[in-house]
Amino acid sequence: MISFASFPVQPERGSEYARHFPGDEDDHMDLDDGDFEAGGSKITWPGESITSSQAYMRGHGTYVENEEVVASVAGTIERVNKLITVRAIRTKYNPEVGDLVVGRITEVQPRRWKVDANSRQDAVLMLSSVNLPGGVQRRKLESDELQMRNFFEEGDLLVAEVQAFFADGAMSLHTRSLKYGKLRNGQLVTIPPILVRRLKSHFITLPCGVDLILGLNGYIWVSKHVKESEQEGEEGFDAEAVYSNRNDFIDDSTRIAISRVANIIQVLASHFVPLTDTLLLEAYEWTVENDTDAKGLLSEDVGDALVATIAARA
Amino acid sequence: MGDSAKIFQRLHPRAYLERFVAEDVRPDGRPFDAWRDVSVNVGSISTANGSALVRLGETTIVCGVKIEIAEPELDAPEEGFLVPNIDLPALCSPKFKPGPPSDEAQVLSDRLNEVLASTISLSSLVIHPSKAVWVLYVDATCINYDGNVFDAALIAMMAALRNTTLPKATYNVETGLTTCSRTAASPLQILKTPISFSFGVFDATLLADPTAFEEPLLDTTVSVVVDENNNLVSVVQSGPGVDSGAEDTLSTCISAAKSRRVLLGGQIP
Amino acid sequence: MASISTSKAEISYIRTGLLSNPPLRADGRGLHDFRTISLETGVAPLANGSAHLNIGKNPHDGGGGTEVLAAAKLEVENVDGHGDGVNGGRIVCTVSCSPSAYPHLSAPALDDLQQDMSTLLHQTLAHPSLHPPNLGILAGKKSWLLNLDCVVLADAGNTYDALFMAARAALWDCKVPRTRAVEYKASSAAPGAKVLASGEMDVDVGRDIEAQQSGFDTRSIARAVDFELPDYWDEGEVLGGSDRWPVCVTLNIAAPPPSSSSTAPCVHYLDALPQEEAATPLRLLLVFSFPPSSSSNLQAMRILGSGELESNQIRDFVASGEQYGQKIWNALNGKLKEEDVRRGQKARDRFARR
Amino acid sequence: MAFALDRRRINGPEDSFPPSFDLDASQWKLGDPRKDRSPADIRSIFLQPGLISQANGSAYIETAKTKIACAVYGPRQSKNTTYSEMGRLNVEVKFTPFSCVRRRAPMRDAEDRSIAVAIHQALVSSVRLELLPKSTIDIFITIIESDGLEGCVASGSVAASTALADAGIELLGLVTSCAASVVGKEIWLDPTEEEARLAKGTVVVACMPALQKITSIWQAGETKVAEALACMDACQEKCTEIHSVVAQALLESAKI
Repeated sequence: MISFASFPVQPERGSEYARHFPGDEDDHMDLDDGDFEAGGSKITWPGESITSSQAYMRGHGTYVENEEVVASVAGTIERVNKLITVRAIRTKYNPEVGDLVVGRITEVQPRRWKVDANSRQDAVLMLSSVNLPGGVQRRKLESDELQMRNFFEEGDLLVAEVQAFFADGAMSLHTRSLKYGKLRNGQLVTIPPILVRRLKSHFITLPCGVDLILGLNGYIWVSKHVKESEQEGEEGFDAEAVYSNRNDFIDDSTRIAISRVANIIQVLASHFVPLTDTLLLEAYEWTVENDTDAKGLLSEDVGDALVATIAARA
Repeated sequence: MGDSAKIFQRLHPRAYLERFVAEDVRPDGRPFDAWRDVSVNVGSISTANGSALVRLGETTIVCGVKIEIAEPELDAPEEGFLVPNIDLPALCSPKFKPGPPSDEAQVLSDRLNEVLASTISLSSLVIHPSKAVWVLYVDATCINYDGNVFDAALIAMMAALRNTTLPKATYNVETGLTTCSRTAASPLQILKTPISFSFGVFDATLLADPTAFEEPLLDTTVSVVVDENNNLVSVVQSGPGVDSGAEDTLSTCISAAKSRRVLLGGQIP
Repeated sequence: MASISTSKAEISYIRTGLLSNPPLRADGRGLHDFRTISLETGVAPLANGSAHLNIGKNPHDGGGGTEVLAAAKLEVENVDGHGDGVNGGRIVCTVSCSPSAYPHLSAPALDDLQQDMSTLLHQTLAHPSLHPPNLGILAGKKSWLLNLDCVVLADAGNTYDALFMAARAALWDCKVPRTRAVEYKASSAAPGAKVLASGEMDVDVGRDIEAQQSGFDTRSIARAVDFELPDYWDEGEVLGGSDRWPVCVTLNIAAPPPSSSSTAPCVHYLDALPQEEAATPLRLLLVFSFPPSSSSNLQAMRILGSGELESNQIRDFVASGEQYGQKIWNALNGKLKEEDVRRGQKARDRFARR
Repeated sequence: MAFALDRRRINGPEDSFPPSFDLDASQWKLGDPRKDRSPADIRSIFLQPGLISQANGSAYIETAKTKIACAVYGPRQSKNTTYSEMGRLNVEVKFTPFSCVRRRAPMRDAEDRSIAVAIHQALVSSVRLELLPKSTIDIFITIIESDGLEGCVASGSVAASTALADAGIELLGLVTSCAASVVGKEIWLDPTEEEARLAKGTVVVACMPALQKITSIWQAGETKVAEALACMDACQEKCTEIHSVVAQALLESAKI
């Protein structure tokens, strides 16, 4: 019922903890071409000058200081022929148009909702960019503005697509397709956004009857699988289903599968393994083979074993 | 009062009062110069060294006196302290918010402090010169705010002070501590018992003892403080007087106050 | 604790999971399972006793979980005159929540939250029934003031259990410096004061005694009593009453929706995640201490959150709460003894290596 | 008691101390029977709803040495808070400086809040807040004279519930509250401050007798589990009696 562990033992301060300084190397590393292609990605820290700015062009995560390209984030250096960028390890989500994101409503304002999408600013969802009950083409009415909370209210989770950016850099979202809208029948897992790669489709269905929505902003919705036919078709669109807060009946096996998948994602994320649909499939099969239940995944050794096998196969 | 009358009172208070004044009567049925009745009972709070509950019509004030010991100021080694304060909590009226004292409470505290300064001789509060003196914390709390809080608070504070007893205290030179005896106690020496009478002027008519509804509509307020020998302690008038020619407003107020003081004298225990 | 924002769909998902048969929780744990708890004592060398505790830390990257630091610091207080010391010493508990643990709370709300936690901790641990015997120094003169300060660094649910366990660990680890009474016998002629107890040493008379008399009148210093620490290096004796510092069990109660048949029993579960706390606001806090000699004592009980219970439901919850409390007590004591051995070992290594 | 110079009040000397008296002879010894009351007796309650004219609802309660006035304002627009589907119940407690044996600084302190939280817990589930979105009900409680924290919490809850009913706010049921402390082997109901200090542990129970539901238990001190449950039952039973006193008081005030 209850178990105690001890904190990982910090390396004993004292003699053997000699901090290895790079000695008196010249102030910026001489990057020849070989360094990048060797696959061993270089890690840098803010303030370390990477190369002279004549030869290379400056990308994200760097700045130019007296003709030198200097890193401004701690992360891995990536070079695309003449462009140098530093990709940070842990950072807020940098949105791009067309990205699929999962967000939570924080505020209801006149004719729009503010959505927390794990980004620098709250995203904005305009009333005009939301499917209204009574068919997709219906024009926005006065009464819609008055009953905005019937559609989305504070705390609701939704999946949407980045439609455009405002002048101040805030995202403008839209849920103008039947795939998008309010989320139900499941639970949310949050992982660092850098681990979610751009995939063909961010809607994944696992064989065990679990649907996954990989938000590029690191919010992942794990829910019960909804069969294609049941999905609200074009003509079958009714507001009652799309904006209802009631979950459908979820049988126990699906619920167990959902918590198992959620724990898998948690374990993979804590090992900094980027998520792809194939990877998730393999991980799920591994847990089925070794019949580890969701709780087992929380323990350290089972988690490490899972990651080891996945890394070996990838 | 029917609902429509209440709505009319809320929407047009000034017109509402004018209608009444035209009929020589006030919304609560009193004639212009009538006072709400006063009830005072003392000593009801066991944790205070002296206490009083005063009801002036609906306005209810509870006042308690707590005594403590402190070192006197360097420049006044032979004088104790008298610290009056009034608190208008959010409980007594919707116009007050919880938190530090509102402006009205601060003004009332200052006015009360001025009047009370002359009522007790601070030198009678000495236990041991320049070492230990009594501190009288006179705290009044308004339970129900229905206008004319200054009059009610002054009565409450005076009644509480008259009800206060000081235990016999001896100052021990070595230890620097004062111990008080549980049995022997003596009442406070009160020099005088001032009572305040407030009036308000509304559309050139003089109203005595204004209620919470009438107060915001008054053009001028007059407060006359009279002691038991019918001497004036303080007179405050803010706003223009009524030039009705016959007699100046202030003098009418003073004579009304003096006659009322005689009637009221016996009521304070 | 303070509910994070959750959607109605998530709340109903969690509630149906809890109320279904067999009950299912979001992370697969059983109703009465705790997340792994990491505990370490003696983390703050400047404090007389300290502990660092985390519930539900992710074993791989070490992140997440409810993180609490507790430290006990002793100070000297004057009992005589106007000092607020009390004969036999006193304890003051305060909890402070770091804003990083509650980013969604405004400053006043954060103050209220940490004041509520401090009140519960103080009213329970500073109660006379738990007062340790060795917090007095000199009767009527000096006494110890034990400040137990806890900091909530991160809140992933179940904060009260974490606070009480960390507090118990810090008090278990607390050492009270040994003191020895010292008497001054000032001979009427000699101007300075001579120390009887520890040889010829011109000792500066305590500041507060001097303040009372003028500097010249030395005749009146007949008998001034003070104390000194005989040995600076020895950390002192263990704080008494270490077998009585209580542990807390938080029973989160998921009541079936009123519409359904009221016969469905209320489900109680332990060690709730923030989302679970938001889904089931009603909680019963039970604080038990299990002295070796007698049966268990109930040191505090609170109902938190909006909701009501019937007396027989409370009776069952208290009974099962007592059993969970016993398990937590035994597990925690085991870990504390382990920590003593480990730190004893580390101390010996440090001496051995030099 | 040193306090910062508050220019909004008349300030006395920098720090002043309460008088210390010579020793009090009469000490109650453990095992003696309870003074002037049998263990299961509670002090007689004087309850007067509707004494504050401008409040929506108010009540004044007096049990021997505990005197508490309570006013309810609202439901009214809740300012500067985010949208909330459920109404908010805001309880504020204030001690008058002369209410305790040792003078209390008029500044807000921790004890005010701990009593406010206890009373809020007792009442929050009895008020139908779901009918009042975006609005707040303010309950202001002024403790004129206090005879022990337990008494203040118990009487404060009863006064607040009566004031809510007096204000015509929809309630699931009236909340009444009673305290009990374990002294030696006996359970004394409605303890005074002195009796509570002698007790090993005290329990304050708030419940809705009409629905036989307990809304709050506030237990402090060291008691055996059986003792605590016995206190709970005794308190719940007494709450039913208090409930009839409250109902009677409300009916009378409605007649006038």
